[in-house]
Amino acid sequence: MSEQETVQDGLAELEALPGGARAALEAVLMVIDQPATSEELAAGLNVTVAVVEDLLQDLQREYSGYTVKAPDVDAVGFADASTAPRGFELRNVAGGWRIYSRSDFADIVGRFVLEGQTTRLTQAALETLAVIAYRQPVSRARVSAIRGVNVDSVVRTLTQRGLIEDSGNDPESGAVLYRTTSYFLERMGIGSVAELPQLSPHLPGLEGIEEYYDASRM
Amino acid sequence: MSEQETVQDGLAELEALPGGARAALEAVLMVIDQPATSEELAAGLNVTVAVVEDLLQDLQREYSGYTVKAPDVDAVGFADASTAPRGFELRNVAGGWRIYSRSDFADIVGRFVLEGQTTRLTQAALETLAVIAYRQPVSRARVSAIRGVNVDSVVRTLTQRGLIEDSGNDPESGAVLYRTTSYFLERMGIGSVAELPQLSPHLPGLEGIEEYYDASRM
Amino acid sequence: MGPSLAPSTEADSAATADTPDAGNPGSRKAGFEVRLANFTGPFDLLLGLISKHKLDITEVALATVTDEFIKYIRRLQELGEDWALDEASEFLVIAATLLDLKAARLLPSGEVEDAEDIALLEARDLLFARLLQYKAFKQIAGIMGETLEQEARRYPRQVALEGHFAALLPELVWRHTPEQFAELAAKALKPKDAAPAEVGLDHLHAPPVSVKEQAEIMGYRLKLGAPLSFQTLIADADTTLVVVARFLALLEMFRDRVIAFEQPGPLAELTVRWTGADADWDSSSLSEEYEAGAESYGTVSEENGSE
Repeated sequence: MSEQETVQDGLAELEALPGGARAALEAVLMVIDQPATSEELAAGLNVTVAVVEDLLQDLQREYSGYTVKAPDVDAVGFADASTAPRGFELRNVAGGWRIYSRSDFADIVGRFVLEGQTTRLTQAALETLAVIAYRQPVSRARVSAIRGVNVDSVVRTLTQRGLIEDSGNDPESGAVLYRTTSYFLERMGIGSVAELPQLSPHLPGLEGIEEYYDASRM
Repeated sequence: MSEQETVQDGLAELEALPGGARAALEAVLMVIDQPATSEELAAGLNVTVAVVEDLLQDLQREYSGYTVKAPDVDAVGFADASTAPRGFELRNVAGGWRIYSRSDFADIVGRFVLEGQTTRLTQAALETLAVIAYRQPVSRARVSAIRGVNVDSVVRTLTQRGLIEDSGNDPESGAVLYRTTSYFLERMGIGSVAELPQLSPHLPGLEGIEEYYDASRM
Repeated sequence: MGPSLAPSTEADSAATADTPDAGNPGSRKAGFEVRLANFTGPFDLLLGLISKHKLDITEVALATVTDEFIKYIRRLQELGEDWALDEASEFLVIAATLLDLKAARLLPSGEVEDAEDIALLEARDLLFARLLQYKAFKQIAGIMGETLEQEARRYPRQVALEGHFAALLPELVWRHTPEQFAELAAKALKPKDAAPAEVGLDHLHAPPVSVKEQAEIMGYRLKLGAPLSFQTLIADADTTLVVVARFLALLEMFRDRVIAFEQPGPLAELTVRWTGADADWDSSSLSEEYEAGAESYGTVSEENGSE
């Protein structure tokens, strides 16, 4: 049996279940406790990545209040419940898919979910996090130099919060280097650090200094 | 203002949100870990228990494949996506409500869960378990502070593996406290936590360690 | 994740509280205006002009800026504005950078004769870049803070594995004896000393001159009471490095508000006077930009912000 056939069998098997492949994917999304990539989901469901990605997009649209069949629904003049947004959404963050409660309901959900509530970061912590995010991997000393203050305790807090992590040592100085974690991406709701806002528009009158100061990193 | 009025206000407020009260209830059900009673849900949503119970039944029916408007759908001869069962179901277990993956997909979900599982604890999991064993009952935040890293996912793994369990809430902070289980004792081959070897021989200069952590307790 | 079911007003307020926009200095700074002989306008604009070389830092009387700022802050406090402290600490950070910048610009910049001079010139450009960078990161931090807050309104589904799935998990391999486990615990529980950030290499190139040590000397002399000129204070300095260290020490002490400068005009004689009410001041409160170990400079800006 070729691999292609196996994959096809997987899909056929799923479609035979009540609710089909889409419901099967939903069932898997119910038990994951961290973002799952489309590859992982495809492997688990025994279908191709393309199939899973189509299904994920369908679900995402449906949860947000538009079914794939919206035109038909309009045509029959019947506003079905499924066109209203659901209380949850499917998002692709930190390279994986995961179900979140919709932000409109944050106040209500917050009454039930005490933990995982993170206290707001201080301005100092935010600035340190920003420097690490844009300069990673980076040593404490370098972050200190940029911020003009000692950042040891802030770095400790950020590490404890799981927003940054040790990424080995600088080959020259031996200093511990820090980088942001995938949890950081999750908290920012982005797929990778490349999606962070551009730094350059915030640097005024930069001509020449950029190359001078940090040619390789801006 | 009478209590009745307050409750009515709560419902009107919810209905003003996208997706209405039903979506709000869904949002809560989707992210709670422990089943919630209809009383708890009603209190959190600020509506009456009767309203919540109606909504719960609606949702339960909808997830199982029948929308409240099923007869209309039949009338227009159009099988909308929302009439197909979803991959999850709303179950009332031991008086509490929670969303679970639908049992039809147990095989698929089981396969997915097993994939990528190892039979060995990671070093991070072992160290976290050790801290919990010797400091129980202890909150995740405190374990985090001791280990210097975020331990959320490791604590989940250890709970899943039945090595630690929830032992109530800290009276002050409300944080969940963890302790080791009898399965842990079994795996260690000891009768009680008191039989764990004393730490002192392994830790020269341990005196004052309690104060050290308690001072910076978070 | 072990959500609790108890409705909590505290969690509620944490999720909903509005912060005044902590990250955007533009919106908060709008209130403070600098009035100098050669410049009138908001503090941000002053910084902008300096960074664009349209205003020479050496022409800016920082003492005037500071005096005006203190007046401004007092006015805010009288009006009961609660963000006065935020703005004050932000001002300190920026003013310190300006002082460093000014220090670098004021150093004799004649002929480049030796490596030390080159190092000083580079330091000046670095300070410049640092000021710009700092401002950029501050803005970005504001944007990140807003994003994090928006995103925190979404709660991920991360529930415990249902019992029947958990039962499917393969049995754990467990090879630890209680003794090995205790050893592991001892290791995990040991207080972790902050690892040294890096191995300092500076001492390989130049004899170390401690700013802190120089600050102590300056402090001792100034606490005697009489105002002293900068010339007097550096009269016994045997190397340029000591002069630089003393100047930096004075800037640090100024930042600590224990001394005041008087200078009738650009390049005129600089007089230093002890103003610290606190006779106990010592150099241990100095920033560790130059020395490792202390935390004091950190505390002002570390703890302010949006909380």
